[in-house]
This record gives sequence, C-alpha cells and structure tokens, in this order.
Amino acid sequence: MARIEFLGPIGKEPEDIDIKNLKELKELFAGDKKLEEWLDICAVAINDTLVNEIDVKIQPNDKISLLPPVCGG
Amino acid sequence: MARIEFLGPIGKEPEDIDIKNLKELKELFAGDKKLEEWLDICAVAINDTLVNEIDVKIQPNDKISLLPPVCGG
Amino acid sequence: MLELHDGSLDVVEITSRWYKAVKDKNFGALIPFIGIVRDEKGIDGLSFDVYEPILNNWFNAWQEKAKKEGAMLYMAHSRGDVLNHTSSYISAVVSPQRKVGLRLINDFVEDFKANAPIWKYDLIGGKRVYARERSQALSGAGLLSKDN
Amino acid sequence: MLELHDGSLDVVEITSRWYKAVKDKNFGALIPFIGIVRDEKGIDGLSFDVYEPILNNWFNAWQEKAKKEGAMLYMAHSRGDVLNHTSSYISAVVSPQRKVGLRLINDFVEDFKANAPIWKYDLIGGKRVYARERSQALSGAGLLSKDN
Repeated sequence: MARIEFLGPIGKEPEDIDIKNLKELKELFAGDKKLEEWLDICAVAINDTLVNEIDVKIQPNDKISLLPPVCGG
Repeated sequence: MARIEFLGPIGKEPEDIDIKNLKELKELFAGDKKLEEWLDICAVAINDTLVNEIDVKIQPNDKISLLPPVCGG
Repeated sequence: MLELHDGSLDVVEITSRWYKAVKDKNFGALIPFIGIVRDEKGIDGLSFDVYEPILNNWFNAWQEKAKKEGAMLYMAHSRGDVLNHTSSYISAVVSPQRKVGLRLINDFVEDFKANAPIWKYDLIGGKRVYARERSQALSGAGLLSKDN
Repeated sequence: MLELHDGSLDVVEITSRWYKAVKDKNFGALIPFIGIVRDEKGIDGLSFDVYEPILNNWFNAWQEKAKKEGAMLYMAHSRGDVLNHTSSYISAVVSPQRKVGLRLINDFVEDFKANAPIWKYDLIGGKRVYARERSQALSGAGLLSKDN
C-alpha cells in the first residue's frame, strides 16, 4: 500500500491506497467534489520529490504528497 | 579669499587663495609636481557640491574641496 | 543552517548568533533579510504550516549552490501563529564578495517565495484562513486534475 | 539615520537598535548589509577618512529616493582604524515590499561604493596605506589635471 498525504490547507487525514501509478490515483479521486478544487492546483511529490508525469510508477510503501500553492515568509 | 581643502590621502593642509574661477586654480597648481598626480584623479567640489566645469566662478568665502578616488565600506 | 521555531522568531537572538558564528571566518559581507508581519486587512497575524522533508531538500540544494560561490546560507522560519509586528522569516547570506552576496540574497528569497513548501494563513478572529490568493502553485501543479 | 562611529561598529547593538526602531512601524522587510573586514594580504585591518558634509548630502538624497517608494534607509560607518574580523560598515533598508527592499539594498550599497566620500587605507605594520587600486574616481575627476 502506498500512503497519500494531503498537506497544508487541504486538511484531510492521510490514506493508504493500493495503486500502481499516478494515473490510477487520478481516476480514484475523480468525482470527489471536495478534493477536485485542490487537485487543479496541487503539485505532487513521490517520496518528497516533485513529479511532473502522470504515468509514474508507484511502489508499495511509496509516500505520495499533495502540495497546494505555497506562500512562505 | 577662497579656501581649498585637500581631502583624505592627499595629506596637505588647507590653503586660502585668491582666485576668480577654477581655471585660475588649475594654472596656480600647474607645475606642482607633488600635487599633479592627485589632480589627475581628484574630483572637485565647491561648497560641498561636485562640479564638472572648469570655468565655474569662485566667490570669496567659497570652500573648494579636492576629493581623491573613494572606497567606503 | 535551517532552523524552524514554534511561533515568532527572536530576531535579535537569531541574527546576533549568526553574526557571531561567521564574524571570524573571513567572509566580507553578511546580509540578513528579516520579514516582519504587517498589520493589514484586519488580521491579528499569520500562521504557517511547514513540510519539513521537502523544505530540507530545497534548502540543501541552495546551500550547495551558495558553496560553489564561496558563500553560505542561513534560514529561520516559524511554525504556527506569528502575531503582527513580529518576525516569521529570516534568511541570510554570508559571502566573501559583496556582489555575490547581494545577488544571492535576492535570488534565494525570491526562490523561497516560489518554492518553499510552506503554507500561510491569515489569523482573523482566532481563525486560520488560507492565504490562497497570495500563494503560488508549485511546479507540476494540476497533475491530478481531471482537466489535465 | 546616518551614524559615524570611531573605530569598529558594534554590529549587535546597531542592528538590534534599528530592528527595534522599525518593528512596530508596519514595514514588512528589514534588510541589513553588514561589511566585515577580511584578513587578507597581510593587513591588520583598515582605516577610514570620512568627509561628512558631502556624505550627508549623498545620504539625504538617497533617503528622499527611498521615501518615494515607502522605504527608509539606515547607515553606520567607521572613522579611523577597524581591525580584521570587525565591522566598518552597515547599511539597512526597511520597506513595505520585499522586492522594493531587495532592489534598494543592492542599488544603495553599489552607489555607496562608487560615490560616498570615504577613503580607505590598509593597516600594515602600524602604517596607513591608501587603498588606491581599490578606489573609484568620483564624477568629474581630473577637472584640474593639466592634461584636461
């Protein structure tokens, strides 16, 4: 199982999910009205590295993070 | 009499001189071997404002300053 | 040289400590950038969430970059609530050269604003309100969007 | 907000005082630039002559410029001897906006280097040696040169 974390203002508990790539995650989330607005603006990190491609493979024990727009300082 | 100040590293005491413009000052200094190397690199201020023209008039009681190259900080 | 603090930063303590740590190391310039929370739009202050793993990676990459120019970076940031007129963020560059230092503090602070995984909230009437309109999307944002 | 000190600057005292003076005034950013004398070329330190009347004019013109952008400038400089690993120069910008502040500290420090009427000497074996090769001629230099 991979673990998905919803960071910062998303305000949602982490979930363990059984997926093989990010595309499956996207399909899994489709229709989640509450999450949709976040998905449009969130970046995605796998094991703390930002990724830019949807067909990235997911290994068991991978950590997937959703990162909303940032504003430090 | 105008007063001329030799600032920073020139290391020369102020002098009171009777001139009507900067051109006369230049002529006055011509031949002063020790001063010549400074004149080549010094800027000139009259009453604490830098000037760029040699035919500027000098009034009695004006303060003329010679400013060598600077390096603050 | 990245430090996270709960609540407001003690500016005098932090900047004095950094100065003392570097003063004998023959850097020619120390340039801190100190952010102070402004009292505006009726807020009582700001609040922050920080995601440390990616923040550490981001900072370490910058530290390597600075090292290649003979410079070094410091950064302190707050977690949680930071009231108006106190500090939530301090960065500093130390550099042998003035011009390198001035360029690095500019580029480092700007990149921090765009890429550090920190989320800002306005504190209004005891509530945290996500500062959405001042926030910037990270690289690759929208990857999981249904429109993508 | 221009101050001249005999000998080395007390960095912690000066920067702390400036921070306390501005922290409640709703500026968003304080950016000090702290110059520290480097131990190099066998010098014991640096020494400075300052011509105050023109320095004041130069600083006041910059302060007006900063004010037009809602910002404010501070500067402290040493007169006389400043030993290695101590500070001879601190400038600071306070600004509501980060970008304005970062631009101003860069432009202010660079213009200071080119135009402030201050003369630098290396301290070598108890003697003051004019740092001619690191110095910059002011606008209009050579006006009285016989070759001009």
